[in-house]
Amino acid sequence: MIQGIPLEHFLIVSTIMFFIGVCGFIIRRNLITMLMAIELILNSVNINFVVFNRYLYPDQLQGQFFSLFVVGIAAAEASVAIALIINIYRNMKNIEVENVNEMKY
Amino acid sequence: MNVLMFYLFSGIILIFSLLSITTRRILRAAVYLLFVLVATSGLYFMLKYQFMAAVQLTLYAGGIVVLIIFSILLTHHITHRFKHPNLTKLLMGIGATTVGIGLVITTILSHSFKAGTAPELPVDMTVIGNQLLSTGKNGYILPFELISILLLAAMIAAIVIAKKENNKNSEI
Amino acid sequence: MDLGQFILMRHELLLTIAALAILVAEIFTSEKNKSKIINFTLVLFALVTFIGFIPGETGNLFGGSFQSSQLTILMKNVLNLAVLIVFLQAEGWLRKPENADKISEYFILTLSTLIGMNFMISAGDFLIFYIGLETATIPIAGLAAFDKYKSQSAEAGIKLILSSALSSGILLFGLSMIYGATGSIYFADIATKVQPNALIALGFVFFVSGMGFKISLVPFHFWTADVYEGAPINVTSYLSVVSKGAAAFIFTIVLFTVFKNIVELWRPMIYALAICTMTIGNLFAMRQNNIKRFLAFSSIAQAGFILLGILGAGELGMTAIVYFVLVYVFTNLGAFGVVAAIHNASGVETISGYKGLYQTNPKLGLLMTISLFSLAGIPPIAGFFGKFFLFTAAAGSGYYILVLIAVLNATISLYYYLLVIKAIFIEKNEQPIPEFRSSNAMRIALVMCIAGVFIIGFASGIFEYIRSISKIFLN
Amino acid sequence: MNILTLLVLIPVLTMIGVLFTKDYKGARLVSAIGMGVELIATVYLVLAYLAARKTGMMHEMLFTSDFIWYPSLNIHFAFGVDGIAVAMIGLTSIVIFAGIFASWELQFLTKEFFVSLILLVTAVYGFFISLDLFTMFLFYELALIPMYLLIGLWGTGPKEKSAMKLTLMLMAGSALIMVGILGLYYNSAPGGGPLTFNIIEISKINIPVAAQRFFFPFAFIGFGILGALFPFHTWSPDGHASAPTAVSMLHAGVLMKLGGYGCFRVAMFLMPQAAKEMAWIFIILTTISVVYGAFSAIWQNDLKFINAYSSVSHCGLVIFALLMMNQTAMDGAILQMISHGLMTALFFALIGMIYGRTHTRDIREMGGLMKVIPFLAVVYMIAGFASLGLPGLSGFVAEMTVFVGSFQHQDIFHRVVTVIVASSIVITAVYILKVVGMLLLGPLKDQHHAHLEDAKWYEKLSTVTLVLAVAAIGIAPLWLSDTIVASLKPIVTRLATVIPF
Amino acid sequence: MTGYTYTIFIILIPLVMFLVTGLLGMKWKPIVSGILGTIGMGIAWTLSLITAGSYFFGTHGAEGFQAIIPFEIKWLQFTETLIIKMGILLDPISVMMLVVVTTISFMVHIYSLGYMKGEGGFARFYSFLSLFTFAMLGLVIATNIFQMYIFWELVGVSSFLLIGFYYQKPSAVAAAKKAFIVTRFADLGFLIGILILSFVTGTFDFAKLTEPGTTIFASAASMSFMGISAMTWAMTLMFIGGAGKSAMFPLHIWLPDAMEGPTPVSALIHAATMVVAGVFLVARMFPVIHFQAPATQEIIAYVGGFTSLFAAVIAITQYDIKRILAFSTLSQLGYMMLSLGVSGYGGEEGLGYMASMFHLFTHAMFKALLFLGAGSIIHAVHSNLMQDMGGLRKYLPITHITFLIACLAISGIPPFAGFFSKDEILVAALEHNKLLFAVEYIVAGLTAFYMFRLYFGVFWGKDQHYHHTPHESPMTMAIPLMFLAFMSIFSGFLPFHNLITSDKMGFETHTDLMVAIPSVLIGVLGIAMAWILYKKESVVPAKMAKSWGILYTATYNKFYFDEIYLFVTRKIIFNYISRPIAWFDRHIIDAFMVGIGLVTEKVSYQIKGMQSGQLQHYAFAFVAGTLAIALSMIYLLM
Repeated sequence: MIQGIPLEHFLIVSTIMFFIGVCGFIIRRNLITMLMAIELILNSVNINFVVFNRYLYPDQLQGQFFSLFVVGIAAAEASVAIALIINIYRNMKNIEVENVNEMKY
Repeated sequence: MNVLMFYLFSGIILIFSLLSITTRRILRAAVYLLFVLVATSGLYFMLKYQFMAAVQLTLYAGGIVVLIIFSILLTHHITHRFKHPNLTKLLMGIGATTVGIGLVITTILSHSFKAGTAPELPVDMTVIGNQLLSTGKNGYILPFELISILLLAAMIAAIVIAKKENNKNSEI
Repeated sequence: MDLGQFILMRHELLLTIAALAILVAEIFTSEKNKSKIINFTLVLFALVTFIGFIPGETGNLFGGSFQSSQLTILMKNVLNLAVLIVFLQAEGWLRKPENADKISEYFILTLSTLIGMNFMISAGDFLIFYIGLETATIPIAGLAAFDKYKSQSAEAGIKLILSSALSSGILLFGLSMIYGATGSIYFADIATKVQPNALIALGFVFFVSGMGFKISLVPFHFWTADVYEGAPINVTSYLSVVSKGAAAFIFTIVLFTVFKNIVELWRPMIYALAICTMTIGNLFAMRQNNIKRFLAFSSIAQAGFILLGILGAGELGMTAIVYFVLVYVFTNLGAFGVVAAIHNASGVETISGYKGLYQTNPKLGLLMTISLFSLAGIPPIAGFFGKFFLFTAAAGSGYYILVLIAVLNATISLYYYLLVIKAIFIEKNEQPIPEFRSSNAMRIALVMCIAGVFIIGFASGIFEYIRSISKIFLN
Repeated sequence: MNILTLLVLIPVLTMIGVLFTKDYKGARLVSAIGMGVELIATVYLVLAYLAARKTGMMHEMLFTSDFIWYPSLNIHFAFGVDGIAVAMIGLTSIVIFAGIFASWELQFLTKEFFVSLILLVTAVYGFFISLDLFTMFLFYELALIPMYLLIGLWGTGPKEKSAMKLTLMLMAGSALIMVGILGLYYNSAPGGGPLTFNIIEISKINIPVAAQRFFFPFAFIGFGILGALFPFHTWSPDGHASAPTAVSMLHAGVLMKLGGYGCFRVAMFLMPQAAKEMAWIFIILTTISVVYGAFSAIWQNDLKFINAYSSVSHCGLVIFALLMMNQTAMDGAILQMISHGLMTALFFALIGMIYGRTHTRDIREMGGLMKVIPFLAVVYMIAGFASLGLPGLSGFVAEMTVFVGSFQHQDIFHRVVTVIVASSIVITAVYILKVVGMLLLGPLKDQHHAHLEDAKWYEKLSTVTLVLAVAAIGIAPLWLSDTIVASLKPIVTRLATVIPF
Repeated sequence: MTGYTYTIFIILIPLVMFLVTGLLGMKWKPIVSGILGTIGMGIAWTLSLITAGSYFFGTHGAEGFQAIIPFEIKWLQFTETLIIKMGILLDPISVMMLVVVTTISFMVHIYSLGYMKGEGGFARFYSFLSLFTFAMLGLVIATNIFQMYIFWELVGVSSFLLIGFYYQKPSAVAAAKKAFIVTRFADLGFLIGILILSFVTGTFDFAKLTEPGTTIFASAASMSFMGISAMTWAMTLMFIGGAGKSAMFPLHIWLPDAMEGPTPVSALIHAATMVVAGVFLVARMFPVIHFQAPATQEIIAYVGGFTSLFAAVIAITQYDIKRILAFSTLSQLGYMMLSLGVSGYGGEEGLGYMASMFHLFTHAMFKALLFLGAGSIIHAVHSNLMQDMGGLRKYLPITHITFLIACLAISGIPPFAGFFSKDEILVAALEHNKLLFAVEYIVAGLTAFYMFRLYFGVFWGKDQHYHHTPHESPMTMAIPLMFLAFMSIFSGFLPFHNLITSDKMGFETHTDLMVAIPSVLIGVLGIAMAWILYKKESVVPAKMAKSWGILYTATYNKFYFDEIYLFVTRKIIFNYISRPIAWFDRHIIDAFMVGIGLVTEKVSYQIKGMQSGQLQHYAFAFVAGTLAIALSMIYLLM
């Protein structure tokens, strides 16, 4: 065990973080906070990749690079999402997710 | 020391994650998110992935969070406080989360991870740089190019959505 | 590697060049000549599509990150063809004044998602796969919100981007587990290392739900209807045909190549998903009045049928899926084309608004009918063959009960397709949609669809060709 | 060119021709000519078939041709006919010929009407000549679908609902058939080798018994739904009541026969063991069908409902006889199909013509029409007599063959059900005479009907064609019966030689 | 043996006449059809007489009259052995029937020229008559049981058509329907009988079935159903068919109503020919019944006996002259059946058989005469009811005399034809069954009584005030009356015992005075009573009727059989079987099928809340779905 910390502990942390993100996505009332929850999720995934890379497969940097690209994509995603949120704001004058339900059933 | 640091970072991550999704002030949520991201980069440092940690700090903490904060400022009054979450959704969220955490952690704990036997690759900038531009196996030039298309497209998408049109009189 | 090898990724390169060309054209075109970009793009893309069909070499690039085979080339060609039809159909819509300043954006965004899909199809590792997936998704959110002053369109955009972000997060989480369990992100490595253990199962489920989002399998489908309804019709048709078709291709490829060792593990799961998807899709489609929403649910049900092919054994299943998607492209685009033509001319997009269509616009009515019959799987139209081969594939693996459920579901689907046909032919309307003439591009597109729908079934060579290259691909 | 290809080609050309016509007159003229040519082609086919048999061609199927369509799945365009198929084709040609003339005056979307009608017929021809399960199924489904528009657009009453019910129930049936066919396909080479959809090839091997047990009900019930097998017959009254004249004629006259034909050609012929094992279940169901349909008909007041229930009863007899699985009974079943096809088409034609004049189908609102429209009334009576099995008309021949055949079984069960089924001839007499008595005889009930016009030339042509066919079979049944029996021999032999459980 | 090929024309001529007059009759003057039909029938009649002459009086071997089949074709083949053939079988009874049918038919054809003159549908009437004659002839010359059944059905339908000739009259339509359905019901029995018989024997041919000492019944011995042997079943069921046609109790109800048809039709079909088809059937199957199903023969005897008594009693109370004749027909048919029922086989044992056929012949003559006479009366008076008649002897002399002859014949007064045939029946009955013999004695008296009640009531009694003076019928009607009167007088002297016997061998008969004298006396007694009661107008009958009370009412209403039948059909079959079935079909089965659709739609509406439009609900479904699948997959793994 590297530095005396078992792999599982990292994974537990990332898992909890992941599900906190999921939970946040489900319960938050605001589109931007939902976006933040997404960032939590992606972040936890990154931890996973990096930790697996470091602990189990340090012969290559696949995990690390994966996280790297995830970060990049997260940025792209966030930018588009924010543009869309602003678009919503322009159309509805607020960004409460509960109001975004014109189409249903 | 490492152990201590790990639990410290973990504690920060978990606590501020939780706070970030529960606080009723949106700006605070953004700040808590920033803490989480910074603590995460701390973990990366601990794992000796400095490059990753740096990217995390600059791109994530520096880029995305700033973007978020900007958008918050665009769409909210600072003093705005949320209503409490909807009860059904709260229950849904907590339910899914509990089950999910239980399931995943059980699975992880029950799995016996086997470390690879191959020799460790030193993580320095040369290696990272070489791999990033390599065209062979474990080379990342193709994703690198691809993501550039993605970023271009995302940019165009963001612009086309967000840009103000001449004939329309919008609020922003 | 030398430059000559880039011929292997000619589809992707051509598309990139096309996208850049449009960008350049946009820059050098004056404000009032913007609409000429449409003609330019149509010609350009027709060329690209055509070039795509020229046979070429196959092989791997970038250490296996990029794989090209006859089958993947065919898939890309199918997608190109579909996008060509979508573009032709979008012509009338783009010429409208409110879209005047975002013509090239529409094309570039669409092309970039198409590039993403092409990379996904050719992906040899999960990283390319993932980036391709995101490239194929994120810009579409922008497209969905293209009518940005319509709240429905904005809603569609935000729903799409947030759901897709969540789903890709979950998919990534799954990928991280698979990486943790197998130690590689390369398909070839993973394929040899997957074993039926809990961690892989978990990662696999997360992966499937992420893909299920793209193919809109129940219960990952909820965004579909809302987004389809809110997005502009030509984006909806793109989403419903190209995006879904590509996802189905990739899903099949990944399941058949990467996870073939745990086939016993995923079959029950696909079984259950297939039943849910077909049934729920049908149940929701039954009572829709908005035609786009209606088609959304119908496409969900169709996705359920695709899963039957996945359950089918090996090459036959693969063939059936590719064939079905090919048929589906023409069929669904035929239906969407009619919807778009009518919407452009009169703004009507409800089924009740279609009443009496046959009296005023018989050709469109007939075309819609044929498309819907094809969706329902009525002979001798191609849809029948598509479905039949899917069922044959599933039956080949012994899933007779599932086939029965599927065919009964097809019967339910016939019910709601008939509701539309009833509106078109039988029901009376005080104010039917007035007679109109659609643009030439639209006509070309519709003729392509109808020709495809009739030819594909009878020309058995297509099926046999797909079958032969599937065989090569899977060995 | 193969005569069978021609049979399918002529309607297709007719359809194209109709599309190019200008008005309703052109459309009906082209259709009539097309179907006239088809009738001639059919006569030629019959003669050619008989001649070929006479010269001693002993193959099961004649005029066969075989094009490979989907080689990797071994799907072929395989065509061929035996005596049974020829007989069914003859039936189809006669009924559609009469049907065109029965809808001579239709002026609402005439082109579309004739195109749909002929499309339906094309599919029917295709079905009867197919030797490949895939093409057979293809034509089967193709035949069902124009029905929706035909009823929904040109029908009367609650047409949309009925059309929907009919289409969906029949399509559900085809769902079952699909499973059956796929099951057959995958079990068509138990000893290894290429799988096949070809009926003749499958009939040469023995499908594993377990598979037969599983798939037989699917195939049988699937086809049985179209054959109005109790309790899946309820599409029939509504559908027939709402359909326009020619469609009712074609549907009851021909399309329902697809069910019986399929039951026999696909389900029983290819899965004989299971058929033997499970026959008793379906025998009970069809026995109920026969008696129950007849009793239901007594209580109806709508002419089309009466006829629809009578069809349930008669088609029940078809399947009943098939399940008896001996040569005579099966011969009777085929005869009954043809006979019922002709006379029910005649009935529906007449009902359409009467409805066109009186604008009601309720027998309580009419009466004494014999005085006013003697031609139609007399023909109606002939149809009625055919239906209740009067000798000299086709119904008698068919029913007697069925009864005698069914009674040849050695066990009490078969003979008792035969007696029960035979009792339907009395019940049939009751409702036929009830209708004849109320509708045609007695004093004129509604004075508005006093000046109705009797049949026009095209109506006479339509009905006389059918009457002649009914009478021809009734008076000289031997040639038809012999043709059928000759073709039944291999099937019966196969059924007889399978090992019973 | 092929010298009889011309007999085919006896059958074909009526068929051609039917087609010609039926299809073209509308185009001609009505009378052309009539004359054409009559001429055709005359030719057929002549041919029949020639056939009979050469068959009975030509040369034949020592083994009696042989069955000859001059013509036979295969019509439909069921199995190797079960083949329906169409052919002509000439043997004593069929030749005799040929004569009867063509004679009566010819007479009726002539008679109708006058009787039906001016009626609408004259051509139709003649075409139906031809159809009937064709069918009846086909029936009697059938070579096999199935051919017989075919023509049996055709006879039924032509009877339907003729009863319902006045189709605008609701009562006629109802009567026609009733006749058809009741006989159809009986025919079902016949059909099942054929099925059983053919199953047991593997043949339809009479030649094989009735061959003496045949072995085809060998397999029948072991077969039984519900404790009754197969052959008994077969023969009893077949007898039910015969009973339906011959209107035996309790299937008799259609015959009185059938009088709604034109009177010549009643004479032809419902007196002389069709109604004896049942008797003919039993005679045809006689060897089979006698040897294979003795129980059935018992039944036949008792049914015949009861019917003759029952019908005679009812006849006493009726006023409609045609109905009286109809019940009288029933009664006489009962005689014939009884006679067959008590007959033995071969030689003198077969007396009953011979007597039955004899009576069939004579009865055909005098009953046709009675009906035609009644037709003449009705023609003159324009009423069917006795109350409207009286003292007609002055106006209708020919009718009067011929009617009287017929009455005497039916009453069994020597030397008229009825005496001889009835006497043989009584002798046969006495030899076999004393009870039935006694019954027949009573019936003989009753017959004489009600016939003379009719006679006196019509031709004597009070002179009614007629709207216009009744006048004698034209010659076309008178000639048949006279011819038949002639036959009624002299046909009793025909040597039937030499010609028509159970084993085709002649035997000697003698008039048994011990039987004959009482029977004549009892006949005379009946006539006397009728003379006393009805010769002059008298109040006695009314008083008597009153004194019998309920019994009279019941008899007058034909023991309420019609009502019982109505109850069974209308109430039970229509209301309690058909209606619930129709209801069940619409409301249970159909509703179930529709219900599947409705439930689907209902479900569709119920679950629409799932698609709430709330992004977070979707997310939850997504996550929950993923977790659920993961859980179940991991569960499957373990």
